[in-house]
Amino acid sequence: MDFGYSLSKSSTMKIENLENSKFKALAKLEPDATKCIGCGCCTASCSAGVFADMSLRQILLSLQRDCQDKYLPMLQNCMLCGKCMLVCPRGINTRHLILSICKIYGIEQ
Amino acid sequence: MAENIIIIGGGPCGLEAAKTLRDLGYAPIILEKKQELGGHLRKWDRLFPEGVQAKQVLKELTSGLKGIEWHTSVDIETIEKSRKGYTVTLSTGVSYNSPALLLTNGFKLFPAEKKEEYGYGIYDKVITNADLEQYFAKGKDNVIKKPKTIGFVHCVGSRDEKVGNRQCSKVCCATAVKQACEMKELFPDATIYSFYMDLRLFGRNYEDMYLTAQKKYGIRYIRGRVSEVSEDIDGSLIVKAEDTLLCKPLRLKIDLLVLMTGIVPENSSASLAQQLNIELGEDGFYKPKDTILEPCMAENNGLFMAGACTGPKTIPETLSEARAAAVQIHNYLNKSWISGIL
Amino acid sequence: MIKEGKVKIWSDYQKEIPDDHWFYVRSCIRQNFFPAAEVTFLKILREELGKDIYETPRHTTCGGIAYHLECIPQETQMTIIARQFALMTEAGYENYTCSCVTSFGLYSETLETWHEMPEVEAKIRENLWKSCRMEFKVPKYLAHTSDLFYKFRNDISAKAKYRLVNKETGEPLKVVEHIGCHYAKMFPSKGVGGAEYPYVLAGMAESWGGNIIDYPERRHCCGYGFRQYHVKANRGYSLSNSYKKFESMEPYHPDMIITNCPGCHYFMDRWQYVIAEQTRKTYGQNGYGIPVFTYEEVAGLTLGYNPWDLGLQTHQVAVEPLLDKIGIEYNASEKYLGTGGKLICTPEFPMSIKCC
Amino acid sequence: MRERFLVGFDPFVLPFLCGMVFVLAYCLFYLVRILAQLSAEDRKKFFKSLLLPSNALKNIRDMFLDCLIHVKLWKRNPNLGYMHSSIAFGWFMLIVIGHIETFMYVPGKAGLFYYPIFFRYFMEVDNQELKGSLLFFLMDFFLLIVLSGILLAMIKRIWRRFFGMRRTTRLSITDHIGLYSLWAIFPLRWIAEGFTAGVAGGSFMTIPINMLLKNFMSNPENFNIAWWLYSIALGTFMFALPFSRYMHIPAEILLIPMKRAGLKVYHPRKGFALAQIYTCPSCGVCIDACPMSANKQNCKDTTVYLVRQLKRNNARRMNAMSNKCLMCGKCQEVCQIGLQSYDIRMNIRERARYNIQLKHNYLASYNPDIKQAKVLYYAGCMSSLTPVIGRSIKKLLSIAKVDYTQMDEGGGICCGRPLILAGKKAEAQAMIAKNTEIIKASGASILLVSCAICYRVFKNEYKLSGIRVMHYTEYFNELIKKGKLPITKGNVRYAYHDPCDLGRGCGIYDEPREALSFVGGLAHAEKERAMSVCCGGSIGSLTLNHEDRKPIVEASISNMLYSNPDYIVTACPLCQKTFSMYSPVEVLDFAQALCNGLQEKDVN
Repeated sequence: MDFGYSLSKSSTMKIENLENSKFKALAKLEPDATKCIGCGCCTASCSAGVFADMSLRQILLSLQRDCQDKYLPMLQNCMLCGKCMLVCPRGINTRHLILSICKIYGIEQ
Repeated sequence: MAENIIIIGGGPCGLEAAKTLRDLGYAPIILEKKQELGGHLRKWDRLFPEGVQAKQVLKELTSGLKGIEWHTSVDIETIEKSRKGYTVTLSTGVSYNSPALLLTNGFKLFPAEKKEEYGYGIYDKVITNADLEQYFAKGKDNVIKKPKTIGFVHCVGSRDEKVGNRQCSKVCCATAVKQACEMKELFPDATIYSFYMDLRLFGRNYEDMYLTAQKKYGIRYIRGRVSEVSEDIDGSLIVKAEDTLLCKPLRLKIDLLVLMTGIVPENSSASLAQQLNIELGEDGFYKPKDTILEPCMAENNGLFMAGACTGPKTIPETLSEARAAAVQIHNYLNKSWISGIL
Repeated sequence: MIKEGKVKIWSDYQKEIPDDHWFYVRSCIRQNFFPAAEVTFLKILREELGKDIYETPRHTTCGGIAYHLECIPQETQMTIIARQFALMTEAGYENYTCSCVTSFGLYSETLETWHEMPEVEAKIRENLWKSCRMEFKVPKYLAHTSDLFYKFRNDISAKAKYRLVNKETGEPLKVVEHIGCHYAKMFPSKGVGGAEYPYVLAGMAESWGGNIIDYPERRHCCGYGFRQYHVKANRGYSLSNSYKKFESMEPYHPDMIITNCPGCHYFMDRWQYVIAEQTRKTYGQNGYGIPVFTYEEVAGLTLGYNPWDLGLQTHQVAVEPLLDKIGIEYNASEKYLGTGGKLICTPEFPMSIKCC
Repeated sequence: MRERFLVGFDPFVLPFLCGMVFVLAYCLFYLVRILAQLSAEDRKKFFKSLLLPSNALKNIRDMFLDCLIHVKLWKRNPNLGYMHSSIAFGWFMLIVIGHIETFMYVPGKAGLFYYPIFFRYFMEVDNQELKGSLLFFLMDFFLLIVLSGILLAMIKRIWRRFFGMRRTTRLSITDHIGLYSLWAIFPLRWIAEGFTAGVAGGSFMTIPINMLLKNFMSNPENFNIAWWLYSIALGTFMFALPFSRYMHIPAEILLIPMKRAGLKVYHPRKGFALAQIYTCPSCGVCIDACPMSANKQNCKDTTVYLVRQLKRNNARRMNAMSNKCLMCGKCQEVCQIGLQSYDIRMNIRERARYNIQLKHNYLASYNPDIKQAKVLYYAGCMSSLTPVIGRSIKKLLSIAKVDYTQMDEGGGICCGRPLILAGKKAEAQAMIAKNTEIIKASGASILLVSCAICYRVFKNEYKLSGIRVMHYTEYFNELIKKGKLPITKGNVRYAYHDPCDLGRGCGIYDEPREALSFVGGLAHAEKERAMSVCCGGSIGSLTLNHEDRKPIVEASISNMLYSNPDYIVTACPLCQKTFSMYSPVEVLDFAQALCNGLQEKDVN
């Protein structure tokens, strides 16, 4: 029966039995993956960010919460210029982090 | 004969001040409400940032008390101010005179059950930072049994007007980082989440602790305050918060929740303040004569205060303040004798 | 779950509820959808407990729905409330009780506003005088009608014919209590048991023999949310919230839901049908839903009133399996008979959820 | 001279013979394999180059100078040079003279591999002649030379500094076998020839041994255990050779003409690259040269070890080692055989697999509005983090009254080099195409670039015909020389750091120095120009983390401080930023240094 409305999908991230193996593999490949303090410098200075959405901070966080599907496509905008690496206060090797994410994770078509 | 100086409170601050005063040639008298000296330090296992054993610090503080008189399980009835100083009368009828009075009555941990939505005292698997320290010290607990997922909630009773404390308790972030690392050491397979609003790790080497927590122990920091906790059918806890950095609400199922209770004024502060006519800040802590220049001195002559009774402090800060207060008492008495007030 | 912890909180949140002499106002939703609940309330108070409770046909809506839909400003809504108070004052009462949780929230909000800002109260008095030539006294006590039943829960229990237990096994029934958001979430001190672990319905259920289940989404809103339901574009959201609650309580296999709020009662009952239509999912046993009751209906049942006199035939979710479980006698053929013993009509039954 | 035995054979030659046959077969197999792995085009190119007479002469000269004399090593350190050439050339001469002798006296046996080698066993002297004794003398002389080389080789194992080396390669097991058997060959030969010197003749080395032996035994020439041992040592060496560093001996002969043919590496371990891998003598010069070696644990990731892993085809280590490299090009610069480690590593990187592909869909819609001007300035991504560079450049340009405009004001498209360095050549092409389009549309005749990283890619990968790509060091040097910039020489001393991409990458060493000499004195760094040390910040390294880089940066800074400069000057924003983190003296950008030399009145 069509009521003209229906159940909406919950926006809540449910963190139960989180699929962690990929993130663990990432942290093994690039140990800096756990070092982010969420300051947002990478996003603010991003060369690609001038033209399109790109936030490494958000992507990294989404990987930790296993809700990356929406965020990963942003990664495709990266030019690997390395500015984020220079501005990161924690000295995260952002370029290798990005390349490692591209290796371990995939984008569902 | 050496002059008596009464110190109210036998925690680290009172003990350190007493020792300094004794070394300056006075006969300090410590009046402690509890059965034992040492204050909150007794409840703690290890101290940040290096993880020094609290026991050791306590031993250091409570040994070498020669020349110091102390009374525990004491109940103060009245304090009177006279021209010659202060007279403290206990409920037992005994009274002590002293030309100067030092308040080191410390703080109280925020009673976690007041933050009702977190269910401390209602849900089995919700404990506080103090409970966890007891577990570290004793090595066993009825609740902590191989938890797979552990949550730490920062700012419980701090920065929360709803529970009457707008202030930051200053030491809980560092404690939370320390405890999370210790838990990961004990339960290497556990995933540990820390819910914080801001991480306020202000001291030397504290940032290194945080980095180690992230890098070595893989503690996951979630920026967002836990809004409510409920119990699931299997007895585990359901925690709701927002990951404010992702702008998404989240629901986390965990086996153990540790509430980082903050620092609030000790119950006796209000009554002592009333008896001694000390002004209290909005936060309930004593207001010193001048927060920058005279943090250990009250407005009234001969009345001094040090340690966490004037606001949240770390142990080294407290000890420094204790020594400073002792020297100030010494200077005050010298000046008073010269000018003939006493 | 540590019971002592809850008991401690409950003891911290107790409010003073006068014994007698109440001025009573009805709920818009209940008058229309479950009128028998309010009738039962008055009947029990007057006949079973012998209390003095007064109502006047001159009272109106509190303006809550319009206010929460942002159709009328607060000043208008406060003036409507002031008129109700004026009616109470005219009738010579000081204790005010309302049947609706939305109203209760609004009365509390209004009284608190006036307390904090006396100039607003003065303005409202002026408004009321200008519009209706009426004057009022602020009620001495404000209570929700569920507070009253909470107060008299043991008196009702003493007279009860049935208890909330499974007649076969003797086990207490598993009861979900649902408190309207505006009962205590806005002013925790105004609700029995506070906002986090409200005791008002839990107390009744325990007193009448049931066992409260504490499920994770216990605190969650029923989903009504005024604008969420009344604006059709948002209605899916309203539904989703109820769904969230049902999903959360499902593993506990609750026998019944008791609510103290008209909206909650209505939506938790009706949405079970909509969810069943949309997802083929039902939450009760054998394809039934979980029956939803107001506390008056439950009180009436325990006192042995005829379920059809309590208006249980107007519920979407069938109540018969529960009545059978408790062992309450009823005549199935009388379900749809009107007051004159004449069949009004038999409703059309959905396929997705069993309705007897 | 005449033959001692009519059969002309003894079983002791077998170890040598087998080894020799094995080595020849192995080399032949790999020669064919390498040639087969080349693309048809490359193969054609190779053979064509081989047949060109001028090339042939050059090849022979190179083989002589590189393989036998080791000229490059002599330049590096005479002790090291002598050690290598004494063994290589000495041994070569022993073989050559052995063959001459065989041809002279027993031409019939010239076809046998072993005959020239064991000549002194199979022959006896019938009458004394001058010609013969000269050969005897030469043989012993070269044996002495070789033995001196072996002695030095032994010394090198314990006293590396004597050869100007701080670190040497850790040898593999087969390397050890090859090394010890090589060491054993010549002393054994000396002894063996000593046994037979009485009948077969000898000179100042072997005769004394023979005389010594005669004190103990009557007929030492019949005692052939020493010959057995000599043959076994040779055989062992031959068998170990293909699996050890000594493979470089035959491989270099192939590599020299291949390099001359101008082939390019297209696969990390096939074709041209394979020839290079085999030619690496594991000398370990690259270990000291590598800036990463500032941190001892990185030594194991230097080129020499990469080559070893390439031989073993250890994919995990190969990837890790190639990703760690700063790509500064120094190892290639110091390499004796010119191993193209940069290209090999790029090839490994290009082969990495990614699940997520970079797309850069936004490039199409980017159409900046750029003012027409003669000079188009491209600052690059990094420059926005070092605003002093842009500001100084703009100041200099306006003082020189240059008609210029900036291409990437407020953020532009990356030059593409970072993508290339990450092995994403195809993705970089999109950037290159877009930037080319923008540059061409601007109508500028000069593209001015202030970032060494960008400059290298603009220079090498872009096709900007009609537009001069100039690094700002070149451009400002030109302006100064034309008198367009009124600068004065101050009393300060600058130490100029050659950014890897600008120096080794594009060969620009003189222009920045010349320009700087107009504003101040130049202080030499310990190693500079082609030998300059990477700053450590290079985006060439994919995996080196911030903390791993610190010792590298500090070592590079101390290299710059060699003669106590007042400032370190660099011409790359990344070097500047990297040095600034840890440098005790102020680090200036090249343009900033020029601005410091501007005359007062022009500044205002």
